[in-house]
Amino acid sequence: MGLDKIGIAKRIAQELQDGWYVNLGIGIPTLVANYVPAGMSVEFQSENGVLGMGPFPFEGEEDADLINAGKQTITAKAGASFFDSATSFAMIRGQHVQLTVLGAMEVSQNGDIANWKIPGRMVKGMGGAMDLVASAENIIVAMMHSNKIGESKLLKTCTLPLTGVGCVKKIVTELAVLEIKNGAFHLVERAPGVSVEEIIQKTEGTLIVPDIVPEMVLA
Amino acid sequence: MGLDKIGIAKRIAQELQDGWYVNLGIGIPTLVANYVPAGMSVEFQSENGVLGMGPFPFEGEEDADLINAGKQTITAKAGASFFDSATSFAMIRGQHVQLTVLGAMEVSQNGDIANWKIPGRMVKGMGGAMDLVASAENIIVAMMHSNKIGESKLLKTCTLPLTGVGCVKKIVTELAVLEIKNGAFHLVERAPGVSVEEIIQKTEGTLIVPDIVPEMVLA
Amino acid sequence: MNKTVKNVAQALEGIESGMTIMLGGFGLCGIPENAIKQLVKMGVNNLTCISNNAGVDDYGLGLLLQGRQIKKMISSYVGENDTFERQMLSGELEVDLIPQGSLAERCRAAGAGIPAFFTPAGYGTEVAEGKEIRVFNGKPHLLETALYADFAIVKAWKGDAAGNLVFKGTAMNFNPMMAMAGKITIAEVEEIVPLGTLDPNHIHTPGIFVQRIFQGEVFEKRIEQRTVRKRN
Amino acid sequence: MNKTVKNVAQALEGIESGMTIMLGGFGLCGIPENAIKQLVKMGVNNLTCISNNAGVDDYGLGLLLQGRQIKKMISSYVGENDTFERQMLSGELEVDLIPQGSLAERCRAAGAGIPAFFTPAGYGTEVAEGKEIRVFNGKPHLLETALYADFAIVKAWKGDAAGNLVFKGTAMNFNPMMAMAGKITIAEVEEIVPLGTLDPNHIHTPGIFVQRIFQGEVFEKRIEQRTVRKRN
Repeated sequence: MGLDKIGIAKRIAQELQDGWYVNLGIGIPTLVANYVPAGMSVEFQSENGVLGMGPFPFEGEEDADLINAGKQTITAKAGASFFDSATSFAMIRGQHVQLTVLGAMEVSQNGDIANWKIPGRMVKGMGGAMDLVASAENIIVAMMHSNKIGESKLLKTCTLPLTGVGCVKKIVTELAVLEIKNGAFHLVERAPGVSVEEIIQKTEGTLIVPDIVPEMVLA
Repeated sequence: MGLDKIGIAKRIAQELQDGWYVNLGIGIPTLVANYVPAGMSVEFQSENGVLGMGPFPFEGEEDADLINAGKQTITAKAGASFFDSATSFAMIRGQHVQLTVLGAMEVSQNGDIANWKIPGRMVKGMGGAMDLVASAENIIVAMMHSNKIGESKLLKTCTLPLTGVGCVKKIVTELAVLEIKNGAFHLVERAPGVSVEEIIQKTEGTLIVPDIVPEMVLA
Repeated sequence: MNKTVKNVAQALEGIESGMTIMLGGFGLCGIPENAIKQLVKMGVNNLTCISNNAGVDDYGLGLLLQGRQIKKMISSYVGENDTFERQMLSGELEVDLIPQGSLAERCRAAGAGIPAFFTPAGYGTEVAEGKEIRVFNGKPHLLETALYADFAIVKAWKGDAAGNLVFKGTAMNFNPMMAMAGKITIAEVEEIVPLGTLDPNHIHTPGIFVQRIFQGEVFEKRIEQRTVRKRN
Repeated sequence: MNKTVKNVAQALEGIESGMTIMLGGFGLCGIPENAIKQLVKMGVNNLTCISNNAGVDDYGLGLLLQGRQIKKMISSYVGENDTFERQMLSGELEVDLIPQGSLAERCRAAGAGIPAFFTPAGYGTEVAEGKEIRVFNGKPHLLETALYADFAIVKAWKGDAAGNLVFKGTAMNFNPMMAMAGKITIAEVEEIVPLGTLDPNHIHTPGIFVQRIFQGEVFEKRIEQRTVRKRN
């Protein structure tokens, strides 16, 4: 039940605003680029040094020198630019990027996020995530509501090493859209066909539920 | 008596080493570029954003977009590069420039230099001089031994606001070449026809004079 | 994203008296001359201007000094301008003189989200007064802070509707860092070229740093020191 | 100034076991692959490598990990490499993980003579442990220090005898900052072009930052994630 990855990406795409520069993390966030509302001009920044990313190249036109932060071969649109990593993070740290969308392993009700390390088991590194979450004004987390063994990823307190503190403002999962404010998750929308009860049950952290929880409208 | 400006520049040019990047200040230092020893490869950096400065342009070929730090129209040699001011001072602060030659109003026997301000009378600003003197490993001051009213510019202590402390290693004036070490000026060479006595008389700071003071040899 | 505005008047909308404005250029090279003339026309005053130099008496920022539109200058070098020196020595103009490398880096820092950094420049001088000193690698350094501006006005050679800029020669100088530092950055360019014309490998200032771009009407590009050599 | 050396062996002369080496690249994009193979051949070990990633098991820095030539990695992201994760979890490899933006800026800082700067990245995380915290503009920041290296090895598209470098696409990434930070910087390029061929307006890394340059023999330029779309 609930949204698939594409559904989550589509819902996040509704948060875009005309003229924004946006950084999309690896995984579901990357899909957001495919659902920019018609007539809206949004540019995608990839922290490895490109602004104005286009779609994947046609078969046979891949260029090893042109990838995104997920190491996928990409293309550049007219008006694109390439730059070094220091300049790229100047854009991010200097808040020239209006929105960051990234995945998470855990999010806490005060906006902490953990997504880079499971002590003793998995360490991939934080990559650009710590810079992104420490700097961005708008951070949307795209993730599943629960982990692979069914535990809620929306927690009172994160258990894993943090990537950033008090920085996440909005979460879109397969079940719901939630905002974080005043130390609690606030249910904003539910996915088509998903009950408020299911969301309550799958959210470990404090969840504020308004009287009316509208269903998402996806194109 | 003593050297003219060109003589000072020629003597300083003898300090150049093959492969060095050199920043030349306004005035006499600029002239040093004309006397690079034959067969030696030296590149000139100008802090307004050019490496590989060439000679002045031919008449009619001046380009308002191509100047040196003295605001003079210049040319760029093959292998030149243009860059922004932050990168330019990264070169300077990061000690990628091997030699800085600049003018001074006063130098003290411990290597302090003053060259940017006369309180209440003249304030042109320090420009890049403070970055240069705080960063360079090798600093040569090119100046007249005395000021316009005949006072020594080689002092026990600078009287004017400082540009940098303890940074000057060598001075070339119209009368002499001097090194600064252990809190004193050390006479190294005298200009052709200039007596040691004259140098002693015109140097207010402590001057160490060796038994033999060779005369400069200028090509 | 089309950031092109039709003229200098539209480009400078929103600039008000009392604001802090960064202006690119080194000497008279790479200054936004059309925008400066417009500031004269607008008559805004009480400005704090951050610019490496202050122009000459009758050109560049000198025009704003003549009209007493500037309250405070933040610069590294202000020779070559008698109006400036007179106003400064008489006390009618506040001046904050900053080592040139620190000025460039402080602009970059603002644009890069770095609130402060250590530099050796100015240690032991009056520039260090009131600043934190710390020794790194055996050498004393000052803590310098980022310099922000309400508006940054930069001058480029070519630009496109996405705000991408390309500079020419030493007219680049402070322009790229100031473009990064402005809350709103206005680019004055000699030519706006169609999107896709500029090679993405050769863009000096990516469009993300620029909010408005316009093509200047007249570029005098005055030369301060015309030095030439004779042909043989 | 001719900085050209005739081959990779000559370029890497002087690199010894125990040294700290920076290597450009993001993932497998823009890595100095010829130089890495030469490091394998030289058999130097106990290296501290500063590189955003650690290659994959059988390519890039993964080759040095396989041969246990690396004592310590300083990186931001090391996924995509099983050898790496195994050596790290078993404790035989020291690892210092750094936020990517801090890594880039710390390299630049070293090259720019800035010993330390404040950044918000990592506040409240284990990255902040032991670091000075200071609030600027109401926001806590960490003091991060410059990262130096005995040798920096970078990969560019084109270069000339003066050491000027031009990068292509996103193969630029960390290369320019690392070029600034090395005590000795070695540039591996796909093509050395005659002096004067590169437009001085389009040079990404001015030659002053490069001590040696060589043309690589073979460029595999492996693609990590080949993503394509079908033609209609």
